[in-house]
Amino acid sequence: MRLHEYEAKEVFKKCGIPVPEGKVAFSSEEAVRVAKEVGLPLVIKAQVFVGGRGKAGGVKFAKNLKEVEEISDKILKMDIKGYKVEGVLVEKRLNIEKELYLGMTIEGSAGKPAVIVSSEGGVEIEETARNYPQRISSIQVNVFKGLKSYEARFLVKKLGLKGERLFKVSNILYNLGNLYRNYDALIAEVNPLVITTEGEIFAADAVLQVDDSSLFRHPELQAKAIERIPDELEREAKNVGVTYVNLDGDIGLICSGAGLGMATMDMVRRKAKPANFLETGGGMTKELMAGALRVVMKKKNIRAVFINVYGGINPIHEGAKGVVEVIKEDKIKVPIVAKALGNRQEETWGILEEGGVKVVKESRTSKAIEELFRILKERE
Amino acid sequence: MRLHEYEAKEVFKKCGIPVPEGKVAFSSEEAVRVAKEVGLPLVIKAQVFVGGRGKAGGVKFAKNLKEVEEISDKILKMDIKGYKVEGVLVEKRLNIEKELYLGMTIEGSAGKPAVIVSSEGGVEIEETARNYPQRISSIQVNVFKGLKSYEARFLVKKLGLKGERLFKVSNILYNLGNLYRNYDALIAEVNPLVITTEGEIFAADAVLQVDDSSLFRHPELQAKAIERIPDELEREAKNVGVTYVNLDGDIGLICSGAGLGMATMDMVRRKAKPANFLETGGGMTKELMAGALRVVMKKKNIRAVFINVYGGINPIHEGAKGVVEVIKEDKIKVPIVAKALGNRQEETWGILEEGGVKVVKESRTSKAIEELFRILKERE
Amino acid sequence: MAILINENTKVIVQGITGKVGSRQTRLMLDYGTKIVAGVTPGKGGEEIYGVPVYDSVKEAKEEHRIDASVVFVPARFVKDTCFEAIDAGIKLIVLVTEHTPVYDAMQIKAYAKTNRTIVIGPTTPGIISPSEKIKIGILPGNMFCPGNVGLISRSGTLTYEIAANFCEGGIGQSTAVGMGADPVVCTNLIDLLKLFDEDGQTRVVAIVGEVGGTEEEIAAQFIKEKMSKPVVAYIAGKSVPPGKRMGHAGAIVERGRGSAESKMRALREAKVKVAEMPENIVQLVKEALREI
Amino acid sequence: MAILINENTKVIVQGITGKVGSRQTRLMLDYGTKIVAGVTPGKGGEEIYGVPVYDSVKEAKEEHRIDASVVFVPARFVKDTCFEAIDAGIKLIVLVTEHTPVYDAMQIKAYAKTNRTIVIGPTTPGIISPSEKIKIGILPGNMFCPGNVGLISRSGTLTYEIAANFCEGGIGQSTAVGMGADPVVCTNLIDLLKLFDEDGQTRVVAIVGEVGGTEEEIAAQFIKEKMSKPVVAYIAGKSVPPGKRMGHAGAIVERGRGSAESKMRALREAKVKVAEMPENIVQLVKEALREI
Repeated sequence: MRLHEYEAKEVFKKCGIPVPEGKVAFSSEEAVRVAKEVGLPLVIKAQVFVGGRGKAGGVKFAKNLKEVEEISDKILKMDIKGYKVEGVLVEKRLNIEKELYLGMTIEGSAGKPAVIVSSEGGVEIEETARNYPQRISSIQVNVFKGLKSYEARFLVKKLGLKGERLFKVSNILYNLGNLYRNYDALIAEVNPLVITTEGEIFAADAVLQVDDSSLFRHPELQAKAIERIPDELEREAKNVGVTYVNLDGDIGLICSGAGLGMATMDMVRRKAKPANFLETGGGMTKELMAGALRVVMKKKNIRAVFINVYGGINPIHEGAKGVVEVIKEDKIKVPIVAKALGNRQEETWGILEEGGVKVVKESRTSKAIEELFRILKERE
Repeated sequence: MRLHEYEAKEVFKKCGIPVPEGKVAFSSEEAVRVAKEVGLPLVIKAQVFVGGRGKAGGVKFAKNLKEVEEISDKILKMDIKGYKVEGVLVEKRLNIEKELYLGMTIEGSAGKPAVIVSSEGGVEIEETARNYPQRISSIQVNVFKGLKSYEARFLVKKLGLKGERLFKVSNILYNLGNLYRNYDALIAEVNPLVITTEGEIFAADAVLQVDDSSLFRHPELQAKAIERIPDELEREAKNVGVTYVNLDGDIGLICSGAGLGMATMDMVRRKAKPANFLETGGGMTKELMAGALRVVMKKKNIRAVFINVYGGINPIHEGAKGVVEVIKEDKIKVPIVAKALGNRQEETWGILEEGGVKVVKESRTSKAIEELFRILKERE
Repeated sequence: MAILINENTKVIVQGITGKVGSRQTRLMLDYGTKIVAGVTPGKGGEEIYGVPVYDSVKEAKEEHRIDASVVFVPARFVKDTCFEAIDAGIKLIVLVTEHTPVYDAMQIKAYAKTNRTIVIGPTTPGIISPSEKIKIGILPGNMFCPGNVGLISRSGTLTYEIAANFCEGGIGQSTAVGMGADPVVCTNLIDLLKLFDEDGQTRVVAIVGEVGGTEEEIAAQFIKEKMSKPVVAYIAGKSVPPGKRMGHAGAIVERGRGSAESKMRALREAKVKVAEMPENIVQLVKEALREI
Repeated sequence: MAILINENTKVIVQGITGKVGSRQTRLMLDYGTKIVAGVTPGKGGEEIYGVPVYDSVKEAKEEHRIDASVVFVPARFVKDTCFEAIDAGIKLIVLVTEHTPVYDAMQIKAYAKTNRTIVIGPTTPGIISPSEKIKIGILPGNMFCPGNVGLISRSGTLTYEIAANFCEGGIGQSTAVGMGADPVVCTNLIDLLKLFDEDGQTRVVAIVGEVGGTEEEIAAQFIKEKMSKPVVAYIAGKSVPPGKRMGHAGAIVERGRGSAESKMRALREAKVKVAEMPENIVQLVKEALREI
């Protein structure tokens, strides 16, 4: 679960990481009110769940209240890469002397949190890693003892900071380490950390992505998690209990298992575009499969649906009942091809065939996909 | 810092330890309001910072609203062992089937938290330890990994619990372990943990003592810490910056160092009763010593004051200035005897003697105390 | 011989009385797995398909020799469940539970390492060795057959499909292991490659990878420098758009890492033949076996 | 020889630029302590009384041999400061800071044990060995004198008084150690007794205990069973009422434990002579020395 910048900054502030004075606004009038409170000049930043908002015109400076109103009105009406802007963060503009990068992420292979710092603030860390790897320093953190303050200082010193600044910035990094652990973060990032010409230090931007699996430990976030999904179909699928990713094609997919789902997607992609990725998880029921098919069919242009499921942990005969029920009730006309193997496969085949599904009794997914395209061609 | 039962129960509840329905009340009218909300029958419990409230009549059952009013009125006016009752906790009365004890404390010598459980609920654990040591089980906890849930189950199983109860009670104990760590507790105790005849489980009493040194991590408690000290002089001393313990004698004591202070107290005790224990700590200033002497002199019956300080980390010559200032300004007439050794002792002696303090230039405290009693005798 | 397990491996089921735990216990028993005990706190004294249930691993251990544990408890209990098994001295843990918090997985991984315990997962379908008639986890037994290919997969059902393809092509498995599909898994690809490289029964190793993380890239380096047996691979997720999480918590191409292309490139540089479609891996294994 | 320290011990001061840190550095230097460096984050490059200041222990260690550290940082930084020293491989830490959270002290104690580091304190006045001309901590040098009594104390100023009484009575100290007065101290009484029992210079050990905890009771058992040298003791706090905390966080008689009577009884049962007043301990040591 990714938090909005303004939400992340609330958390950062609570955890001892200074952020610029400012507030979120959801209308241009509200933005002007905030501006009066905070004082000019200001920066107005789109709150949107996609990167590259700066280049897309989602971050602007405002020198007077008129500009605040105009700019926030404009940004609030924007769509950035297909994502709706959900608010604007109206913040005191900083006089930048120096920009740094502080971040924490998971070093998956080592299975430890990693702290990364760089003297290149304001650009993506991946870009710095490509262009100036020597400007990056990083260490791994002990999962029981957490980031130690001297480790934070060790890293910050490598950024060339001395004296008071060394002390303050390492303190911020240390607090980021505690925040990372206490909030079950996957990514926590301050980019840039700004040192102003007045010598003050602020997290000018804040990224906080919380582990979805940990939300039971964070009830205040859990409540927001579903409404937070920007895509309507993805949100609906979440309620059904399946994982759905909206893609730009027209072949609907329903698979049990993410690996199988991706492999299926890859194979379909050789001849056509998948409309979605959909993974049922291990809790298949009649209702779940019915819901899954309905979500897939919500897209207008679906030409066919391919179902690829295994009866290992899942009762696929139950799932089959859900599929045929939806075909009947919703009067689905597009061809549905299924490959269903494992426990009770014969029973499953019977149900599906009776309901009008073309069943491919074969263990190779590629063969089933060939059959799907053969049928589609026939229909043309 | 010890929390009131009702405060501790709020914490326990938040941490997943069920407590009986109820609320604190500070007047009998409020108690009646709570009673109407919670429903009869009820138990009414004095909120007071001293043990043995039950025997002193501070815990009573109420069957109807009239009893609620009368009993809470009576309890609210009580003094228990010299401590004012600060409120009453009005709680649903439980139908007790079984009482257990769950507690955590510090095993100082091992330097680890210890979990203690006993099948004897409702009596002090020290008493059980004396009378039925075999009914107590305990383990020490890893300070980095905390109490593990299987360790909690291991202990609870020793209480003879099975099935659902084993599961529920060990869950409560596990939550107590987390609470203990998250709140920097020194003692966290559920005594008794009640299993009702209906099969429900509640922490019928709750003790939570938080490490004073950790309060910077618990700002919500820190705010309450000073007002929490029941003795007025002790509270005042805390504001001065010294540790003061009110005793029942008439010889005032001011010592630098707790060990020295206790030894001094022990030696005075052979002939007279100390009025207090007072320890300056390591941050002596003129103001601090002035404040310390004023706190000591606040008791009406003070016959003499003995000052016993060392100039190691403390600037005793500065302290001396504070002492003579107070003698002059407050026109103190009782004899003051001082033993002051260490850095700048001669300077200190000069200041004290000039101000009318009898200085004993001797390294044995006992000799200085003899001198004090000689002077007192002379005066009689 | 298989890796990690063999016909004498004695297994306990942690979370045996749950819906999944009890059903999978039945399937494991049917396959031949020697399940000696189950653990569910509060259910000590019950029996599940003839398997005695205990309140704690310690109590089970007093009555039985235990070599391995399989974990089916809900995600929030996973950490403590694994710690219990580790503290009781169990040296192999198969952690099937999905949605374990990543921080908990990291702590399990660290604690297991300190105690020289192997934890497979989280989110693993398990381990199976057809020739030893043992499976630990949820892998469906009828899709696997005995042989000399070591199969390592980050997926569940895709593993079944590939195993079935293998069997149809006359290729059996020495052991098949699901690594789990989370951002942090307790046993890395490279650890399993080492085990297969030392295993007498295994002649070729097949890797079924997917987008996300850097396991395959790190393994490629190892294969190039240290591995003596031939390795073939398939990587799922070539068509995954960046930033989209594909069902598996670990299956996400983000921050410039973990794309299928990067993995395939690294493996090919290590002279690993990489299949374009899952079924093609069967052909690659056949070729590798011929070339030995 | 002294215990723990000797004339060649090289010391760093963590928190050297603070008010107490710098003042005590001056006093230690004057006494003869070989302070090679100080550490204060952000003050690297400065000098305090000629002692170079570094931002980290690691940097100090690159330039100097370091045997011991003395810690004067504020309580909230104590845990990380000690971890830094431990991770840098320093084997003796004298932790002077008062009001360290007890949970932090427990973690320091555990971490020190894992890394075979000796931490004295928290809330210790320090260690002094007059014959070796070294003191680490805040003990005032002029109150101690060289000799063959090992002095272990839970107090600060009371130690000075007793040491001064010793010196006036012609009895010097091999080493004097303040254990610290918190509920959890990182080095126990028994650990120090063992060191003194093995020390060539020490002939008698004097314990200055106080109410609270069970250190003296546990030590009594050790003295009875294992200790070869004579031990004498004084216990402060006979007149402390139960439930009242006397300045030291650990000095509290509660829940039926830690009374002066219980300690004195345990020690006397172990044939330890216990003084009624601090100054009497001098006489007890003299008797013990005569009896050897």
